[in-house]
Amino acid sequence: MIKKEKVVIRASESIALDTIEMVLENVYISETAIPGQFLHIYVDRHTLRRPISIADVNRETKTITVLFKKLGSGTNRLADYHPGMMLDVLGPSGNGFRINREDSTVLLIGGGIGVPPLYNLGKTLAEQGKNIISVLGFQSKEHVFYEQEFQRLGETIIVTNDGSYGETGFVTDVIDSLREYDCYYSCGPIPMLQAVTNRLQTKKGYISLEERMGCGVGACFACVIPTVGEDGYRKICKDGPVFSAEEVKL
Amino acid sequence: MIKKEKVVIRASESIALDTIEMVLENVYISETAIPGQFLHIYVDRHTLRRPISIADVNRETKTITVLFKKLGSGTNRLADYHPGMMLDVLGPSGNGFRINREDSTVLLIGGGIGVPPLYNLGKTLAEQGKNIISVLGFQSKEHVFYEQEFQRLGETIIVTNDGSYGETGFVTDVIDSLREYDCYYSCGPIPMLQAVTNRLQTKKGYISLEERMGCGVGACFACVIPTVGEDGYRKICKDGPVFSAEEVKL
Amino acid sequence: MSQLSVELPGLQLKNPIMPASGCFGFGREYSQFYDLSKLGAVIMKAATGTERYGNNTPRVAETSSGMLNAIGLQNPGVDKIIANEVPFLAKYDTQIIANVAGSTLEEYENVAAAFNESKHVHALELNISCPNVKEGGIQFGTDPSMAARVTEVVKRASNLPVYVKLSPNVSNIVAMAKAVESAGADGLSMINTITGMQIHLSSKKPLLANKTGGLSGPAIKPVAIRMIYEVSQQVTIPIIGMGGVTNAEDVLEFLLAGASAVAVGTANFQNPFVCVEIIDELPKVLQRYGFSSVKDVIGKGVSV
Amino acid sequence: MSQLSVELPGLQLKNPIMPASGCFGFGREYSQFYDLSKLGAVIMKAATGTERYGNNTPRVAETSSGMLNAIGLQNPGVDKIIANEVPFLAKYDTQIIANVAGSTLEEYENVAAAFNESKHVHALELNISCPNVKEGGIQFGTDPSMAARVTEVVKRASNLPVYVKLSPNVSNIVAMAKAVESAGADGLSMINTITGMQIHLSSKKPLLANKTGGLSGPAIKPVAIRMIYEVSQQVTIPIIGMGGVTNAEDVLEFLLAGASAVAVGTANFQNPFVCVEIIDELPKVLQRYGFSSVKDVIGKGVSV
Ligand SMILES: Cc1cc2nc3c(=O)[nH]c(=O)nc-3n(C[C@H](O)[C@H](O)[C@H](O)COP(=O)(O)OP(=O)(O)OC[C@H]3O[C@@H](n4cnc5c(N)ncnc54)[C@H](O)[C@@H]3O)c2cc1C
Ligand SMILES: Cc1cc2nc3c(=O)[nH]c(=O)nc-3n(C[C@H](O)[C@H](O)[C@H](O)COP(=O)(O)OP(=O)(O)OC[C@H]3O[C@@H](n4cnc5c(N)ncnc54)[C@H](O)[C@@H]3O)c2cc1C
Ligand SMILES: Cc1cc2nc3c(=O)[nH]c(=O)nc-3n(C[C@H](O)[C@H](O)[C@H](O)COP(=O)(O)O)c2cc1C
Ligand SMILES: Cc1cc2nc3c(=O)[nH]c(=O)nc-3n(C[C@H](O)[C@H](O)[C@H](O)COP(=O)(O)O)c2cc1C
Ligand code: FES
Ligand code: FES
Repeated sequence: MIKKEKVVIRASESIALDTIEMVLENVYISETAIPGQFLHIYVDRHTLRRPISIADVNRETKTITVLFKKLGSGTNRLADYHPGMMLDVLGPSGNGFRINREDSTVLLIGGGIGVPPLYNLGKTLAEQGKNIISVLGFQSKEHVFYEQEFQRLGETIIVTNDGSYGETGFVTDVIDSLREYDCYYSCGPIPMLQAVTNRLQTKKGYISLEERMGCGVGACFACVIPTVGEDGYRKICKDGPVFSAEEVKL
Repeated sequence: MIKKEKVVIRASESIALDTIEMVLENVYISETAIPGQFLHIYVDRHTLRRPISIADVNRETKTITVLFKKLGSGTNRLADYHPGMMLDVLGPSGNGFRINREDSTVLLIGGGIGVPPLYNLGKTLAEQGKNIISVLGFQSKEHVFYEQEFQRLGETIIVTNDGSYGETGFVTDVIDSLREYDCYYSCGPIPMLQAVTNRLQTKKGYISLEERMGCGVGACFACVIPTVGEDGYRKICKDGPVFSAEEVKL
Repeated sequence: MSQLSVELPGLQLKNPIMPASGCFGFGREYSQFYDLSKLGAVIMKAATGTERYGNNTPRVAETSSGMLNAIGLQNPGVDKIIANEVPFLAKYDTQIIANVAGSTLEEYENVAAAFNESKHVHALELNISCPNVKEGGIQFGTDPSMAARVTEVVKRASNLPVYVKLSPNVSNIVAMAKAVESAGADGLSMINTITGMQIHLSSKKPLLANKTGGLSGPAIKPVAIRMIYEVSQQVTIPIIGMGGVTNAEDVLEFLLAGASAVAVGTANFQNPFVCVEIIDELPKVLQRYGFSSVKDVIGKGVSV
Repeated sequence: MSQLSVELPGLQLKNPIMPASGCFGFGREYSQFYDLSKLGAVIMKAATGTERYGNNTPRVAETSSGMLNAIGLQNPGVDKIIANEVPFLAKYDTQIIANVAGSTLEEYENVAAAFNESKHVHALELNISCPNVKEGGIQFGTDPSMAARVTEVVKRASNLPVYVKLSPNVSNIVAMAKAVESAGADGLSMINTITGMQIHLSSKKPLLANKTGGLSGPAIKPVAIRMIYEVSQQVTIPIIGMGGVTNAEDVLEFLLAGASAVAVGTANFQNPFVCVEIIDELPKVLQRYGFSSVKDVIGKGVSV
């Protein structure tokens, strides 16, 4: 259940170009959050909250880690917050990734700031004894983060658009040459998700989507996405952000 | 000349009910400000700057002291600023008090948060060897500030509306019974200034006025006051805030 | 409680606070945060004759002290609302106001008539002002005679008191208000959003898929206060005020301007508890400014 | 420099930035802060036929991301402006735009004609939209045929290009723009302030002595962008855009929406250097979004 919680910032660090890792302490959220859920964060001087995925959870230290990119006014302001300060968040929000008991090898496909929720997922999957292959795409070398963290979970391929690190090109350029897997999970920019879901039409897969939000709780109809079937639409904030790949029209 | 300056907050302290004393360091303003001038202070999240009088200047430490009352959103926000932080101010603004060489005894009549500019004036007058009588009115005991500071300048009478400290009533209740003086200076709420200027019509006097401001530099015509004479009006931010008592229509 | 209570046509409000239409869905989501029985009323999301998907996304943008929205009246249609949503809200001890929208006179008529079938709805809010509907809804909101016509049609079709929600995008708000009052409106609801736009610098295009959207939030409060102040002196029907309310002092300002109750929209997004926090704060704020009750404040700011 | 330059009827702007009327007086005060020659142009405070004192104080109030003003066209009268103010501004290498106001057609005509006598004024901005004048100025701003008439009268009286400043307080801004274009306007200036009000809780009265005032600042930017976007597609005359500009990215947004130059009002009060800081920032911002010049941006956000 979503609650309005105060979280304490325990750490805030730049870990790649314009990319901040923030560790937040809160009992309720750290105990209840599942992979794929997000926090809807109040940033002072801003009318609307900012949705940011939960990248990691530590139930011992009661902390949640989020990673965000400084893109606009809200994330830049958030980057100014320092340890010791409080944040007002709604969370844990959204549905989270579906994990299928029968899958033994899973593929994680992340693009840019879509990578963070996959880390929390990967850790959980690894704890359940699944094999994990990760393909992570970034613009260039300076944008790469969490490479070692993912490597600890399993085979990890980094792709940069400009070839400044790892493979060159897009994540879709390498996913054909991978060994077998049962299911994929992907998060990243819409064009990437379109390319991935197109390429992997025969595979079972789950994607996590972004959309501009008003309420973040399902009340305002700001964040809808049309479904493939008859039933019209889903709300990304409430029914998502994770959908099965064949459920929604990208 | 008004400049846009950064000042460093050196101290910020509550000295009476809802009343903050703030010490600000800035070379230019501390070297050029004269009594009666004000600072036009930018407070973040607020469209308009706040005009606050200069209550004291220390040319050795290069500091300016301001005193302000937490009345609304801007002054409450300003009270949150702490030592070490910077403020963006325009100043020194306005004309300042006129000091007449021939006066040997002067009367200072302050009301509430109108008291601060009189302190800077009183110190300057005292340095010039003039005798100073101060009558300072406050709502009640908890609002009283700078009593000792004024006492160091000369005879000081405190009046509280509710009689919880000093004399009871209004400043006008005590000014008839004072010894002779050559000139008075007054700052406080409009009703007080009206009462004072009415009562002291035969005296030479100067009053410092407040009005809601836009630009604070004389460009927007927000802060005008009609004059008694033919020439129409004065701008409080530029031609004032100090006027001779018979110059303007209160 | 009676310190906060207000009676309006069809509505016994235990307090003057209600979430604004479109900012609270049908209450389900916010019922996880608090007991909806605390609210004076709930104004539901707009209902149209049949289900609507609305505009493409992006549908919202942030602005200085405000936001733009172009939802486009997405809703499941009046029948499903009556079947699925009203019964949920009816479980709470609060008043239910149905927001009625449409593209044609007939659609307005049908939606209004449909709500006669629901025992739980206490009043209709007639949305003639949604700026995001292309098919014609907009014209009702800016032309006094069209506004009067739709008001008449809905009044004829409905057994419930009708509050007409006025658009601020007009030259003469008083003329609009008088036109719908003459046409039989039981109350007014004002203001809806002001039409605005944001251009996305990187894509060089309007950010919202619908290009324009409705501006709401604290940015528009002065416009709402002005219009309510002007209108309340020229009509005798009560006004539900809205536009940028975020705290109990704002509520007082709306009441002084002549509103009899106050709806809170955008502020719910920033703080899902805002309505109940305002309700809790209101007695203290009344006292601070020397009022003994909400009724005591209404219209006190209007010159005599 | 030519990267920033723009040519408009009567105006050779070295850059598209100018202070908005009423927010910069006649330039004297801001000339202590920087060299006015840096500005593309200066729009002077409104001029009326004779000296005006304006409204009582308080004349300004602060709002969320904005402010209200009801100055009431205080100015020394057109003759003193020509005698004392224009010569001061003429010392600077910038363009001078005179803001023309009045209560009657005759007053507009006289003020416009008077500026023919000044060699230093490059264009007129016809203020038909000041919401704070009671005598009738307002009616010109909300009625297309009245707006056309005053435009014709001023065009006939003046040798200078005329930019008509539109009021946003209308149902149909495009109709207003087309009316003044047909009447001979050389350009448009938009938007003026949106009529608003603030009620002072302690005194229970409207805070401004004039009761209503004009809302300006970032709060109104989305309304300005929407109106400029709509109008720029329907007229062929250029637009000077304004309403809430505080930085170079805002300027880009106005240019994309279809403005050819941009005026900065309220932001001068917060930061007296804002105009020059924007001018300095503009080349970087153009580059960041892939533009080679200001001319290159104008209207690029308008759908094709
Ligand atoms: C479910 C979900 C999870 C997300 N997880 C992350 C994450 O872990 N790390 C991360 O860096 N980013 C994440 N995002 C994207 C993040 O929300 C935006 O980058 C952020 O809101 C931009 O805010 P801003 O103030 O910097 O940008 P601005 O452009 O100034 O924001 C203006 C408005 O647009 C909205 N907005 C802008 N871009 C996006 C976007 N891509 N998605 C949604 N709203 C947007 C903002 O929330 C705000 O309301 C996520 C988005 C969603 C929907
Ligand atoms: C020349 C001058 C000198 C002043 N010196 C002092 C001083 O030394 N100490 C002090 O405490 N106060 C002083 N004031 C008053 C002070 O400016 C206001 O109390 C303050 O601006 C209130 O801001 P706020 O945000 O708390 O109130 P709000 O009511 O939230 O302010 C809203 C708007 O109204 C304006 N405003 C409200 N009250 C006043 C007022 N009395 N005068 C001018 N503008 C007002 C604010 O500046 C702001 O623009 C002075 C005013 C002037 C004009
Ligand atoms: C996301 C959103 C959706 C809205 N949907 C509706 C609606 O369906 N019907 C309606 O009459 N008003 C709708 N409104 C307008 C609000 O009810 C309200 O009139 C307006 O937002 C001003 O109030 P606020 O500033 O408190 O948000 C909507 C507003 C927002 C922000
Ligand atoms: C204090 C003040 C005075 C103004 N006076 C005038 C005026 O005399 N003539 C005019 O055409 N516009 C006047 N305006 C309107 C501005 O020129 C401008 O159109 C409006 O403020 C929107 O721009 P902004 O948001 O950048 O301030 C005034 C605005 C303010 C804030
Ligand atoms: S953001 Fe309001 S429904 Fe999703
Ligand atoms: S505040 Fe602008 S002229 Fe005084």
